[in-house]
Amino acid sequence: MVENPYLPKLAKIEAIKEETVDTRTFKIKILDEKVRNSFNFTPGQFVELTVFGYGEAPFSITSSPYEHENFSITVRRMGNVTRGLFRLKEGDIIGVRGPFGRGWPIEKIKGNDILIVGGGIGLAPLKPLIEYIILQRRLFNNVILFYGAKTPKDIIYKELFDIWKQYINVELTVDFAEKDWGGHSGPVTVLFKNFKLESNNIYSVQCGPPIMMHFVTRQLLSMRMEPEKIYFSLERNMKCGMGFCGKCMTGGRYVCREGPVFNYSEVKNFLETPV
Amino acid sequence: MNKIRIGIFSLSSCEGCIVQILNLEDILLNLLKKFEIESRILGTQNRTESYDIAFVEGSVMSIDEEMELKKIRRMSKFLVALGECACHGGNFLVRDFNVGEILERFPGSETWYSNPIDRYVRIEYYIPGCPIDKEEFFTVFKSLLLEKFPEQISNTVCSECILKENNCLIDKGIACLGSITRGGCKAICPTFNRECYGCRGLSDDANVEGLLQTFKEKNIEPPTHLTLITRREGRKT
Amino acid sequence: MSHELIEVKGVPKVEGAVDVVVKLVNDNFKVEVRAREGIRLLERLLIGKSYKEIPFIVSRMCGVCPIVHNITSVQALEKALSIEPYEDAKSIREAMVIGGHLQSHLIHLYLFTLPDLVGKKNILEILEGKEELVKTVLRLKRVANHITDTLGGRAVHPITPTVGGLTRYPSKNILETLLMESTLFKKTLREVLEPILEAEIPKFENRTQYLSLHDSRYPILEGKLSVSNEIFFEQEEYENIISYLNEEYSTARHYLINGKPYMVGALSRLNNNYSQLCDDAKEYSRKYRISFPSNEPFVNIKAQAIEMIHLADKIVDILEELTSKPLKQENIKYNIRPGEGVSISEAPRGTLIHHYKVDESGKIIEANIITPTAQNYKSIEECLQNYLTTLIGEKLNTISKEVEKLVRAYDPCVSCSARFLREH
Amino acid sequence: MPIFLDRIMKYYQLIGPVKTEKGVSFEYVSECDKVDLDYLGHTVLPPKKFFFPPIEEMFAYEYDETGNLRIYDFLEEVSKGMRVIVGVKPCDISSLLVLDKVFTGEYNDPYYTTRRNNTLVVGLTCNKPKEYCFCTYVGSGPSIKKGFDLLLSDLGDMYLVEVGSEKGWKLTKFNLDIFNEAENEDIKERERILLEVEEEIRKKGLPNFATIDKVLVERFLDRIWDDYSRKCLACGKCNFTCPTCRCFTISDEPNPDLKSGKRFRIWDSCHFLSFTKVASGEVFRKDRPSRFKQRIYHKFVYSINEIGSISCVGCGRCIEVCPAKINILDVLKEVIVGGKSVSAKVS
Ligand SMILES: Cc1cc2nc3c(=O)[nH]c(=O)nc-3n(C[C@H](O)[C@H](O)[C@H](O)COP(=O)(O)OP(=O)(O)OC[C@H]3O[C@@H](n4cnc5c(N)ncnc54)[C@H](O)[C@@H]3O)c2cc1C
Ligand code: SF4
Ligand code: SF4
Ligand code: SF4
Repeated sequence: MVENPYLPKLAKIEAIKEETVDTRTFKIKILDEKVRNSFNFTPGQFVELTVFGYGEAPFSITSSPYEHENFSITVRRMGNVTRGLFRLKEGDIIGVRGPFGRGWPIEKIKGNDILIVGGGIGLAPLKPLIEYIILQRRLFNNVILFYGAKTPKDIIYKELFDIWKQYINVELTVDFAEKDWGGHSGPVTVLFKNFKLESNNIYSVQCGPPIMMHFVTRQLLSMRMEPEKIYFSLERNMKCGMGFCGKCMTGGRYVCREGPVFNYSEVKNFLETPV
Repeated sequence: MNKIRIGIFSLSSCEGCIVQILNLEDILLNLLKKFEIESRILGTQNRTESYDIAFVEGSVMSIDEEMELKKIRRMSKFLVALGECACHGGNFLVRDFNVGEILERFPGSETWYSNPIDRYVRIEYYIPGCPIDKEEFFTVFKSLLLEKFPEQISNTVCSECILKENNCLIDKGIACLGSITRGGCKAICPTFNRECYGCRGLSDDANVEGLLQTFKEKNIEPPTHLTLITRREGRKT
Repeated sequence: MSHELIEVKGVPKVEGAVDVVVKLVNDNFKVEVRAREGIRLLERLLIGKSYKEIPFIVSRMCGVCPIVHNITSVQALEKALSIEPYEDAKSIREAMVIGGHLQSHLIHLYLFTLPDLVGKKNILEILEGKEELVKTVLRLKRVANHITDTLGGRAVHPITPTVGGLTRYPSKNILETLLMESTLFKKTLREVLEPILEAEIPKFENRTQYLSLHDSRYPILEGKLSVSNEIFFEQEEYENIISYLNEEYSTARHYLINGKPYMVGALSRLNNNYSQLCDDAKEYSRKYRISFPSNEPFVNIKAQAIEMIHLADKIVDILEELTSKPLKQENIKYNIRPGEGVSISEAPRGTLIHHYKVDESGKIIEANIITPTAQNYKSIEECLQNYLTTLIGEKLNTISKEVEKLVRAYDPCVSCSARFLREH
Repeated sequence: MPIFLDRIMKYYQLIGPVKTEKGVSFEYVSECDKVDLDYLGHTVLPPKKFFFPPIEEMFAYEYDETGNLRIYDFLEEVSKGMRVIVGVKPCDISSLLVLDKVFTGEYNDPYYTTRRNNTLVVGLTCNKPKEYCFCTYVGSGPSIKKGFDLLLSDLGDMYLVEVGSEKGWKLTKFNLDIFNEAENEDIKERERILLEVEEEIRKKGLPNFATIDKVLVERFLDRIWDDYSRKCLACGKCNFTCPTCRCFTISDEPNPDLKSGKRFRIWDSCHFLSFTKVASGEVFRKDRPSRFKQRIYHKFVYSINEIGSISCVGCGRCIEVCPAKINILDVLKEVIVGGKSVSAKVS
């Protein structure tokens, strides 16, 4: 019988870490050793995660591509699947399909300056890229991370920023600052105030709410960044992850299979405006 | 593990929706055994202080019922509106009266209103239909046990009608409302050659103007209750 | 001087919300049966509506017996338009109604009443030890529902009955399947009747008047009216015989004949039509020594069981007849014209009256619906008053239980009855 | 023909057009004389429902006592038994060829492909078009060159049978006693009938679809779309009746024991508001024109990139079933005629 790509591979929740009130990181281990060993991904790719009885939803892989035994996802509680996932404990069984999609264009961006822009949970698919860059630091030039969250409490991966800061530039901002917040406040675009394009050899990668990506892209274009160097990861409703169900189709392209990472020159000719 | 506690309550209604639950003959016994189900009709009420899931059928037509409903809400983790009476204050057919006129003609009558239950309390889920579809009820029921809320059905009756390979009644000059009505009933009325009269309420993006236009082009007189449905759901036309 | 003795709030295991209050007024019991369901203004709603919408609306009066409401209104409207559908359509409707009666009786007898009869609180307690019985009852109920489902489109609030005939006729295949199922029903029914027919019921007589249809066949959808087989009158004359009365304490209207309470329901039907029963039904009533006419209100329960035997027989006959020849799948053509029509039928809980006046455009200008339970209220009250005198000396708790039982024996359907607006 | 069908039924499950109370629809048949090969035009639902059913169980899961989870794949059921579907018109065969391309490629959809592999297609050329047929314009009828195992043509007193595959050949080889070698005249007769049908369809005078994608791209922001979507009831019938539409949604249903359950896939429609809704509540095609356009652009523009051709097979079903009687041909004509860059070539 043919291999059925719709069947989730069983996996175990190895560890759960609380990031914020409504966001947790789940460390996942695929049970079957053969499957586990063949599970390779590019940063920016995602898995379809099944919580049995609740359904299936796409989540970006957030662990470093160098981690082999396990992989991780960071999940914000939204609806059924995520609520079901939050009810699970370490050791419980879930299902995994994937990895799916096209990740960040690592080969292309090597040797260049890189501007990484993340918003909210959108940092999740960027984390493996950042970790790759840090591990291969000499392959990249200047690297800047702009990250925005709603409030200081909503910042994910808090403990990692200090480590990251040793290797790359990191700037944080929050929409709604609280008293003891010393940093920037306002949408991510405020971080662009002190930012100048110094060369043409710069790529930008971003992931966040559609509205953030819209304004950041406008900003970058106005700074004359080349459209094919502006990358982002799109979020769409997706069920199968393989370009069959038709739900994620945007401008004739399947976000799940051909994306979720696109560059601006690809999408600017889409009939539907994707960001 | 404690048994999951289910309450089934009835306010002003025809009790058709509860009868639909009793009509789940094949699984009723299993449900009764597996869960602690309380309902007046089964004679099993007043044993618990709290419910994991409460289903409320019927609309609110008196202060007593309002108080009862609020009490049920306080005792329940999830509250589900069962049927059109509870979801929308009654099948529009049963609710069409001009309040002003009635008050004028019968001064002093205090019990003329018939309100959906979400006017008084928060509702976790709606099961529309007059009566409810028993299979839909069962699906929702199963999901709620997992604290999962199935997506509210957003397709139209038409899309279920075509799956039955029916011939469209509009082509025969009959004023069917399937195209603007929320599906989930498996298009049972058109399947039995009767126009859908919109008992499940308007669909997500119901194009009422468009349907009226179609009726006009085909010389079909729109049913009088169409305005009642749209008025009930606070839409124009 | 009056003071409240007992109040049963929300009698369990009946259809709809009803309270019973027993007061002591000058040393006499006074019983009030108070419907608590919201007034649903049904007749008022019908005015100005097209005749086509009426059957949909009236079936929403009651979720337990929607079919008979629906079809009675269709018949009344047909009379108003002076038409009569073809025999086959009428037979199919009758089969539907019988399916409805059977499921209603099954619910009443086994879900509501059986616990009383065997001293249990509810069906759950019966399950322990009698699971097979309950399973069989549910199987029977499924067949009864399947009959209405397939013929009517849906067991609750049927779809197909329409003025002039039916919107969709069943295929021969379907009728044959139903015939098979109902033959099985007829056989299986025998297995579950014993606990009801054998059960001990309180010995209590209450002489009253019994109203039902009366016909050469056992009446369901047609016939004259009979009061205890003494007074006979035509359907159209009902307003001259039956008078109404509003009570402050109830949302339902109350009715009288000759100024006195009367009873409707299975007991009345059997009292007035015993000889028209099928042989099997008669044999069962002989075997279990239940004789008619009877003046014992609790016998209503047994009457329903006996009636089920007859109805199960009848439905097999109808389906045999329908499958024995090609089916006429056609509706009567008609023109809309002004008119007035009364149709009276036997609903599971008793005599049901629908009366409409239609104008030249087919709009309703007058409507009157009298439901069985509304007619029974006064009888229930009178009966309770008498019953209570036999219970003097018992504990209050026991008395309330007995009150509940008697109310349930009448098989009241409160949501049907509570639909009039207080017109002061 | 009945003899042939009868023999097929000995070894295969037979699917064919059957007259029902409401018209003709493809159904499993148990008595071969129920098969109606004279049906006009097309059935309400296309044969895709036998390859991609409206609701399909994908797998079941169950926790055993020890807490281990087992998955039962319903694909195992699907792969059992061989079927023959008879009486498939060329437009519907073409649609299967479209779906073949959609459901294979980088990934394969096993539910669809298994059913395809298990099912022999016995086609039937079209002798008379129905009111809304326009296959000739999109090159999918009234006859077809591939995609069938056998292809029948009704010549009045007999059927001409064309063999299209090894499997089809086997089907005839074992039944040679009821076949005769076709004569040249028979073949000519078939050509004559087909030409007649083609001519009749050509009478519709539709524009050329060859460059329709370019025109559509240019007119994405046209007022036409607003006008039509005011009429469109967004009911989704066109999607469900279209032989090439295949969007679906997936949903899980637990059993009341909470230890087991099933996953289903269910047809979905790009006309529904919920189609593009994500958890944050955002809906990517909120306005009706954008949804109205999605179906048309997917069929006539995006599809070219996706599978190398448009994915409309000209059966006319969507026109016939639309309660608002929106005619996709009118829409396309209006786009072309109204277009500035392409001269309106109405042949
Ligand atoms: C490529 C991709 C990567 C993602 N990565 C992450 C991540 O790393 N962390 C995270 O928290 N969230 C991520 N999301 C969003 C996440 O998929 C949704 O939050 C999730 O689907 C919500 O599911 P639910 O069942 O809890 O919500 P519900 O609202 O109950 O969703 C119901 C169904 O709709 C579908 N659906 C709803 N929203 C979305 C959505 N936004 N995207 C796709 N399908 C949806 C799902 O299939 C789901 O079964 C990602 C989405 C995409 C497309
Ligand atoms: S929604 Fe309809 S069936 Fe349900 S209780 Fe109300 S009137 Fe009866
Ligand atoms: S009959 Fe009614 S529900 Fe069915 S397709 Fe036509 S309009 Fe829609
Ligand atoms: S077809 Fe229409 S009226 Fe009939 S049950 Fe469905 S929504 Fe209600």
